[in-house]
Amino acid sequence: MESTNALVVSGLEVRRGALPVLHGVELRLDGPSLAILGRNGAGKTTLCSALIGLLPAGRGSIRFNGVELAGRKPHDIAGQGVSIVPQGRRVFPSLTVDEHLRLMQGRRPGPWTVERVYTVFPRLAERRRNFGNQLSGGEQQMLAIGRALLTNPRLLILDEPSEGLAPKIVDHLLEVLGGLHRDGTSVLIVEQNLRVGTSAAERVAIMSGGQIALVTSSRELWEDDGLQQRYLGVSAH
Amino acid sequence: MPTPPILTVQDVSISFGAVRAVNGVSLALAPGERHALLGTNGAGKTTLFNAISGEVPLTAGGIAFKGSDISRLRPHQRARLGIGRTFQTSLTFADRSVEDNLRVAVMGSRGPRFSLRPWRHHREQVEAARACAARFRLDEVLAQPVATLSYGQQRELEIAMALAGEPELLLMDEPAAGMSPQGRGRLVEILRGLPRRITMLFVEHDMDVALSLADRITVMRDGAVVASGTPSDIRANPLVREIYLGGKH
Amino acid sequence: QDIRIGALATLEGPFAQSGLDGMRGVELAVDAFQGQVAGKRIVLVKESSNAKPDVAVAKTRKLIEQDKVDIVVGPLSGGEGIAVKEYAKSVPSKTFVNGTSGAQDTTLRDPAPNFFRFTLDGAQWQAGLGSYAYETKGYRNIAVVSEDYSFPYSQVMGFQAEYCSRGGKIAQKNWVPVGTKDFTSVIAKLPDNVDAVYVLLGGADAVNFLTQYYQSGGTAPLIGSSVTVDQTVLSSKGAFKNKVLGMIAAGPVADSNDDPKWVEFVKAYKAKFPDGLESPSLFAHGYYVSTLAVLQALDQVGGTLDDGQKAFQAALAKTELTDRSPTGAIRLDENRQAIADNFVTEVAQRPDGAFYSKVVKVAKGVDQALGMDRAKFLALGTASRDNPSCN
Amino acid sequence: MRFYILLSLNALTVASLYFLVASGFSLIFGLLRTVNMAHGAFYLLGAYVGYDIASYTGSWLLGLVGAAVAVAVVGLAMHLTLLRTLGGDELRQALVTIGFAIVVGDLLLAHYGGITYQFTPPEILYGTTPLPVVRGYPTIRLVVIASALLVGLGLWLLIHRTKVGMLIRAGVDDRDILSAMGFNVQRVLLLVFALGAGLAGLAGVIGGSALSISPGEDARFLLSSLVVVIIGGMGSLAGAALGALLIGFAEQFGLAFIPNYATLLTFLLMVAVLAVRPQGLLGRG
Amino acid sequence: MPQQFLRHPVLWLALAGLAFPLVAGDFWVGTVAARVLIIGTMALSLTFLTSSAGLVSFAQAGVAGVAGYTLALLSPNITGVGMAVPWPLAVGAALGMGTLAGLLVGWVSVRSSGIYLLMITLAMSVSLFYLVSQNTEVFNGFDGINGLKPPELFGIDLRAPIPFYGMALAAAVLSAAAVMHLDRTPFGLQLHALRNAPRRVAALGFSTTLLRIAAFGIAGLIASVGGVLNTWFSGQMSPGAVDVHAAVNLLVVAVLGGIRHPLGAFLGAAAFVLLENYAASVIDRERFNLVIGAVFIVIVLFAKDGLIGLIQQLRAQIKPAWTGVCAKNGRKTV
Ligand SMILES: Nc1ncnc2c1ncn2[C@@H]1O[C@H](COP(=O)(O)OP(=O)(O)OP(=O)(O)O)[C@@H](O)[C@H]1O
Ligand SMILES: Nc1ncnc2c1ncn2[C@@H]1O[C@H](COP(=O)(O)OP(=O)(O)OP(=O)(O)O)[C@@H](O)[C@H]1O
Ligand SMILES: [Mg+2]
Ligand SMILES: [Mg+2]
Repeated sequence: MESTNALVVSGLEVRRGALPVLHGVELRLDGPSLAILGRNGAGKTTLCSALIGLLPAGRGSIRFNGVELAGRKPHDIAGQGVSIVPQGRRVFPSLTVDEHLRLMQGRRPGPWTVERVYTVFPRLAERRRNFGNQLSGGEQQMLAIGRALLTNPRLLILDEPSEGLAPKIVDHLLEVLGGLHRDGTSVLIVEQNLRVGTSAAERVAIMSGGQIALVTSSRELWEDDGLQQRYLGVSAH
Repeated sequence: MPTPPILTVQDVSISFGAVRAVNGVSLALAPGERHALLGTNGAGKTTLFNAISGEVPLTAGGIAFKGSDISRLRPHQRARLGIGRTFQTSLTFADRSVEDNLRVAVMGSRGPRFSLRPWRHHREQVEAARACAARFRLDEVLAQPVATLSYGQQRELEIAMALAGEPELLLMDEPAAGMSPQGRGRLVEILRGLPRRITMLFVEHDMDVALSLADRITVMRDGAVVASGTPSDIRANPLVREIYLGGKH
Repeated sequence: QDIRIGALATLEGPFAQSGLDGMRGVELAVDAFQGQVAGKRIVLVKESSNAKPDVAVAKTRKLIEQDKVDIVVGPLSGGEGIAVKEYAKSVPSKTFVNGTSGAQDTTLRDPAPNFFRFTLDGAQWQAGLGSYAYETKGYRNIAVVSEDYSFPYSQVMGFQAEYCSRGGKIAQKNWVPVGTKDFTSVIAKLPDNVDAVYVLLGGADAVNFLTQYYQSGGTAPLIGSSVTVDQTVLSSKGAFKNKVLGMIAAGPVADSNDDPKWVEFVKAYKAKFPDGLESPSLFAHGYYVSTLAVLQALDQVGGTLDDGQKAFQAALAKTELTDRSPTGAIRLDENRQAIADNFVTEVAQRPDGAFYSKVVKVAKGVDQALGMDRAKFLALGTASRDNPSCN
Repeated sequence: MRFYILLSLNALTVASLYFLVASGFSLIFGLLRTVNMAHGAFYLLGAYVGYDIASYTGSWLLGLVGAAVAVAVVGLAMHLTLLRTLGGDELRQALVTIGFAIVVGDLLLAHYGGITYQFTPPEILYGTTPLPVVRGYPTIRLVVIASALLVGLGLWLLIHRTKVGMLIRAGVDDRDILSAMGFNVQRVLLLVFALGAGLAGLAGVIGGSALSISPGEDARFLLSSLVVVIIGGMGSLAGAALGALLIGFAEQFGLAFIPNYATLLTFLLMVAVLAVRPQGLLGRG
Repeated sequence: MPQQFLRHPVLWLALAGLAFPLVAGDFWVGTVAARVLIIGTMALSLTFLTSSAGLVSFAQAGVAGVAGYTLALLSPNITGVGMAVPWPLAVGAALGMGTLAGLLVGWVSVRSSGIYLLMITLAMSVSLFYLVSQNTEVFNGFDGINGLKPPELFGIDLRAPIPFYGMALAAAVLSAAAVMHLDRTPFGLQLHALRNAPRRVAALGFSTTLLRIAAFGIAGLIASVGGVLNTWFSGQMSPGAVDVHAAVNLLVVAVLGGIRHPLGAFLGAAAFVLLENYAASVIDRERFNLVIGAVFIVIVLFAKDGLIGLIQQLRAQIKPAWTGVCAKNGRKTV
C-alpha cells in the first residue's frame, strides 16, 4: 500500500495566549512527504500543535483525507491516523521504555510492532527497563519516534526529530522515514537541519512569520544557495 | 613545561543501579582549550557533564579544577569557582522576562547574591544583562516572559545565561540543538569570539559546529573514551566513522 | 425597648449535637416567660462557636459589640468558659451567664464579677458517684480510661473526693488524647483483676470505646462520667447498647426523674422539639436553667438595665431557682457559682426498647468545694492528670 | 506476649482501614495531581449512605456496594462540575475540594445530626473469631484486614498489570501528549476519579462498621490519608500500604505506651521521613 | 516611574486603613477590621512564600503560634505558666522565636517541593498542635494560656479598639511594604528564579538551600508579627490557634484573596472574616458552614487570581490605564 494521503491546510490562524502566531497558513501534502523549514520562532511548532489539536485552530481548515480536523480533540485526530513526535521529546518519566511501547501497540493495525521498533533502535532494547527520565537525550528522541510509529499512523508529524541524535542515527532515521510511504504513511517533518530536511522529503515548505513563504522541491532548495540565503539566512555550502 | 590543566577528570565512573553510564573516563583540559565531546547516544556525555558540575555523585575517580579537588563540592560551590554550564534541555526561569533571566545569571558570579537593596543600586548588573541579550539578538524580546519564546530562542537564552556569568570553564551540552542554521552561525561566531581565558568543553552532534569550534575532540561510546585527537584525526578515524559519524561525513 | 440576649453554643463540629440541644434549652426558657419579661420583648441572638476558646471570645465580642446584646448565655465547653470569663472582665456593664462549660476555674479562682454560673462544674457533676461505687456497688479497685484534658481531670477529681477518701484504689489511669477512635490497645492494657473501669469519654469516642470494649471481650462493669452514657450516646445507633444496661454514672440530669418539675420540663421539651433527643441532655438543661435565672432576675428588677446592669447583676447574684428548676433548688455561692443537686444514675431500658438513665441516688446541695473546707480544697490546686492522687 | 500480639493485630486493623481510605486518595492524586481535600467527605458520605441502605434493605453487603456506587457517582459529578474546568491549577483544585468538603460535611450534619451511628453488620461479622494465643479477636476487624488486602491486590494488578495503569501514570506525566497519542484522557480521568471516590465510600462502610460514624470523621480520615500517602510516596500503592502500616503501628503502640504523645509521634515520624526522603519512602524522586 | 507605581497598593492599604475608623464604629474597627489585618498579615507570609519563591507552606499558622506561645509564656497570664518579662522583651523574643521557627521549617523541608512540601509543613504544624495540646506542664495543654493583654504604650491603652487597630494597621502596612520591596530587589528576583528552576539557580552559583531557608525566615517573621497581634487580640493562646483548621484557613484566605499579590492576603482576610461573622445571617444560623463552603467554591471557580484578580479585571474595564501597574507585578505566570 503506497501512501495516498492528502493533508490540506487552508487559511489557518492560530493564537498562543493573546498573540496571533499563524496568519493564514496554506499547505498541501499529497505526496509521501513534506519538510517544513524556517527560522526559530517562525511558527513551525505552533503549526504542528494545531494539526494534532493541542492548540485550537482559530480560523481556517485542516482537512486530512477529506475529514475536517480543525476543532476536534487530540485523541480524536489521532484516531484519524495522525501521530506526532513532539519537539522536546516529551516522553513519560514514569513509564519504562517497554511500557511506552506496549501502551501504544495495537491501537491501530499496521506493520509496526514493539519488536520492530527495538530492531530499528537497538539502543532502546538495551534500555527497555529504564524509565523515561532515565534516558539520555538521544535515547528519549528515539523513544518518542518509536512511540509515534507504533500507532501505525497515516500521517506522521515529526517536530525536529534529528535534535540530539548522533549523525549515524540520523542517517538511520532518514532510511526509516524513507521507507514509511510503502506502509501507507505520509511524513510531515519540521527541521532546522537543512540536509536532514531536504533528504527526508521531496518537497519543502519554508515558513516565515507564521505563513508559508515558499514551497519548492528539495533538490531545488538544496542546490540553490541564493534561495537558501533568501529564506533561511544561510547557505549549506 | 606545558601549563597545568585547568580541568582534570581522573578515572571517573558513574553508575545508576546496574547501568554504568560512565566507565573510567579520564580527560584533561588545558586553559583556553576548546574541547568537543562527541559520542553515540547514551554514551555518557551528559552524565559526565553533570558530574563535573556537581549534580551527579561520582561512583569512582576524581575531578580537579585549577589544581584542587572539587569532587565533594556542591553545584553552586563549583559554579562560584568559575564553572558555568548549559543544559541539554533548556532550564530557564520560564515566567520571568528574558532580562530577568539574564540578571540572575549575571548575579550568580558577580553578585550581589543576597542584596535587599532595590535594583537602582545595581546598574552595572542590569547593564551587563542587557549587553548579554544584545549579543544573542534577544534584545527584541527582552521584556517577554521566556515561556512565550520559541524553542530555538529559549536555546539561545540558555547559552546566553551561561555566558553571562563569565565562567572560566564553560560546559555546554548540545548548544546548537534546536537552533536554526542562522542561529548556529551566530552561535559559532560568538563562541569563537570569546577570549581564550574561557575554556570550553562541549557536547555537540552537529559536526559542522563541532569541527569549526574545537581544538581537540574526545569521542565516547558506552561510557568510555574510544578516541581523542585533533579534528582532522577524528574525522579520519575509521572507528569514529563507523560508530558515530556514519557515511555522510 | 427590647432586651437582647445572646446565646452562644457550638453548632459545628463534633459538639454540634450538644450545642443544638443547648439552644433548645434557651428557647424553652424564653417560652416559659412567653417571650417577654417586665413588659419587654426578649430578642434572642444565636451564635455558634466551635469549642475553641479564641473563637468563643470572638463570637462573644461579636454578640456584645455588633449584635448589641445585653446578656450572653454561654459558652458550652470548658476552655471556652475560662476565655469568656476573662473577656467578661473587660465589659463590666454586660452580664455573662455560663451555658454548660464546666471548668472549675471559671468561678473557683480569679472570678469575674459579672460572670455567673447556674450549673455545676465538672467536679461537682460527679458528686455522689464515688461513694455509690464504693458503698453500694462495692468496687474497691478500678481502672480509669479518660480523655486527656481539663474537663475529665476535674470529673476524676470529683469522683476521687468520695471514692478514694473511703479507701477505694485506682490501679491504672489511661489518659488518651482527645479524638482517639480506636481504643483496643488501651483496652488490651487494662488489668484483668479490676472491679470496674471508670470511663470518661463522650459522644462518638464513648460509642467506639463501649463497642470495642465488649467486642474485645471486656467483662468488668463500667462507670461513666457525666457524658459517657447521656442521651447523645444512648440514642445513637449501634449494637453496643444492650451491654451497658446497669452501668452507673453521674451528672446534673437523669432521663427518668420522678420530680414532677422534671417530668413537666421533659414534656415541654418533647412538645416543642419532636425531633430532639429522647430526653433533654445536660446541655439543654444547663442552658435552660441559666436562661431561666436571667429572666427571673430581669423580672425582679423590672427589666432595667440602664444603670450599667448593676441592679440586675445584684439581683442575679441572689437569684435562687426553686419552683422553676426541674432539678431541685439552685443558688449561688459568693463566687456566683451554683450550689445544686447532682444525680447518680443507672442505664435502664424502657418497654419500647429505648435506653435511658434512671436516678438511683441524689447528692443534695453540692457545693464547689465538694463539701470540703474551701481553703483546703483550694490548696489541692488545679485538677490534672495526677492531681489529686488517690491515697 | 498476648498483649503484643493484640497490639499488632490492632495496628494491622488500623493500618488496613487507613490503607483502604488512602488508596483511593492516592489513586486520584496519581492521575490528577490534585490533593482531593474532599476525600474525607467522600468517606463520611459513603458511611452514612451505606448506613441508610443497609438499614433500609437489611443487608450490610448491599450497603457496602451501594455506598461505593453512590459515592463514585458523587465523585463523578464533582469532577465534572468543579474540577474539570480548573485544568491543572493544583492549588485552586485543592481549594475547591475544601469548599466541597465543607458543604458536604454541613449537609450531612443537617441530615444525620450529630449523633453517632454504628452499623449492625451480619451476626457472623459482629462476633468474635477464636484465634490462638490471643483467644479471640473481633471478626469485623479481621474483615477490615481482609478487605484491605483484597483492594490492595486489585489495585496493584490494575496499575501494574494493565494498560489502564500505564495510562494513569502516563496521564500524570504529560496529558497533552497522551491525548495526542490517541487516548481519551478525560475519560480515563473521570473513571479513575470515580474509582477513587468509590473506594472512599466503600471504606466509609467498613470503617463505620469497625468503628463508628460521626461528624468530624471526614477531617480525621482526610488527615490520615494525607499522612499515609505522603509517608509512603504519592501515587505509589505499595507506598500507601507501607505508610499505613507504619502509622498504624506507631499509633497503636504509641497509644499503649506513651498515650499522651502518641499522635505527636506519628506526625514527627512523618516529618522525619520527609526530611530524609522528600519524595516519601517509595516515591520516585 | 515603576517604583512609584509599585508602592501604590500599599499606599492604598494604608490610606483605606486610616480612613476606616472615620466611617465605622468600634466593633467594625476593633474587632472586624483588626482581625482582618491580623489574619491578613499571617496570610501575607504565605502569599510571599508562594508568589515569590513558589513555596507553599501549611506551617505559617504554626509559626505564628510559636510567636504567640512565646509571647504568652513571657507575659503576665492567669494560667500561671511561664515567666513574665517586660513586654518589649517578650515581643522581641516572640518575633525571634517565630523567625527561628520559620527558619527551622525551611531547614527541615529544604529538599521537599510541591505537594510534599505542603505536607511536611502540615506535619510540622500538626506536631506543634499535638505538642502544645498534650503538654500540660509548659503549655497548659488543651486549655492554653489565658488572660493575656496588650500593653500600654506612652499612656495609650492598646486594648482599646482604635489604638489596637492602629497597631495592627501599622504592622500590616509595614509587612506588605516589606514584601513589595523585596520584589524589587535582587534577592526577590533570585527567589523567583528559585521557583522556576532550582537546578539552574544552583548552576549559576547560588545556594538554593540558603535562599529557601532565608525565604522561610522572612515569612516566619511576618507570620510572627501576625501571631503576636493575634495573641493579644484574643487575649489567650491555645492549641486551637495552631490546629489543622487554622492552617487550612490561612491557605484559604491567601488563595481567596489572590496569591499573586500581597494585597490579596488582606482582601482574602476581609472576605473570610466577613463570611465568618455574617454567613450566619444569610440563612439559617445552624447552616452557615454551607454558605462559607459555597462561597469558597464560587470564588475559586470564577476568580482565577482570587479577589484581587477580580478587582484588577474590573479596573481594566473601567480604566485601562491602570492595568499596567497591576499586571506588571500581578502576573507571575503565563
Ligand atoms: N537516572 C538514570 N538511571 C539509569 N540510567 C540512566 C540514568 N540517567 C542516564 N542513564 C543512562 O546512562 C547512559 C548515559 O546517559 P547520558 O545522558 O550521559 O548520555 P549522552 O552521552 O548524553 O547521550 P545523548 O547524546 O543521547 O544525550 C544512557 O544510556 C542512559 O540511559
Ligand atoms: N506559550 C506561548 N505564548 C505566547 N507566545 C508563544 C508561546 N509559544 C510560542 N510563542 C511564540 O510563537 C511564535 C512561534 O513559536 P513556535 O514555537 O511555533 O516557533 P518554531 O517555528 O517552532 O520555532 P523553533 O524553531 O525555535 O522551534 C514565537 O514567536 C514564540 O515567541
Ligand atoms: Mg519549534
Ligand atoms: Mg546528552
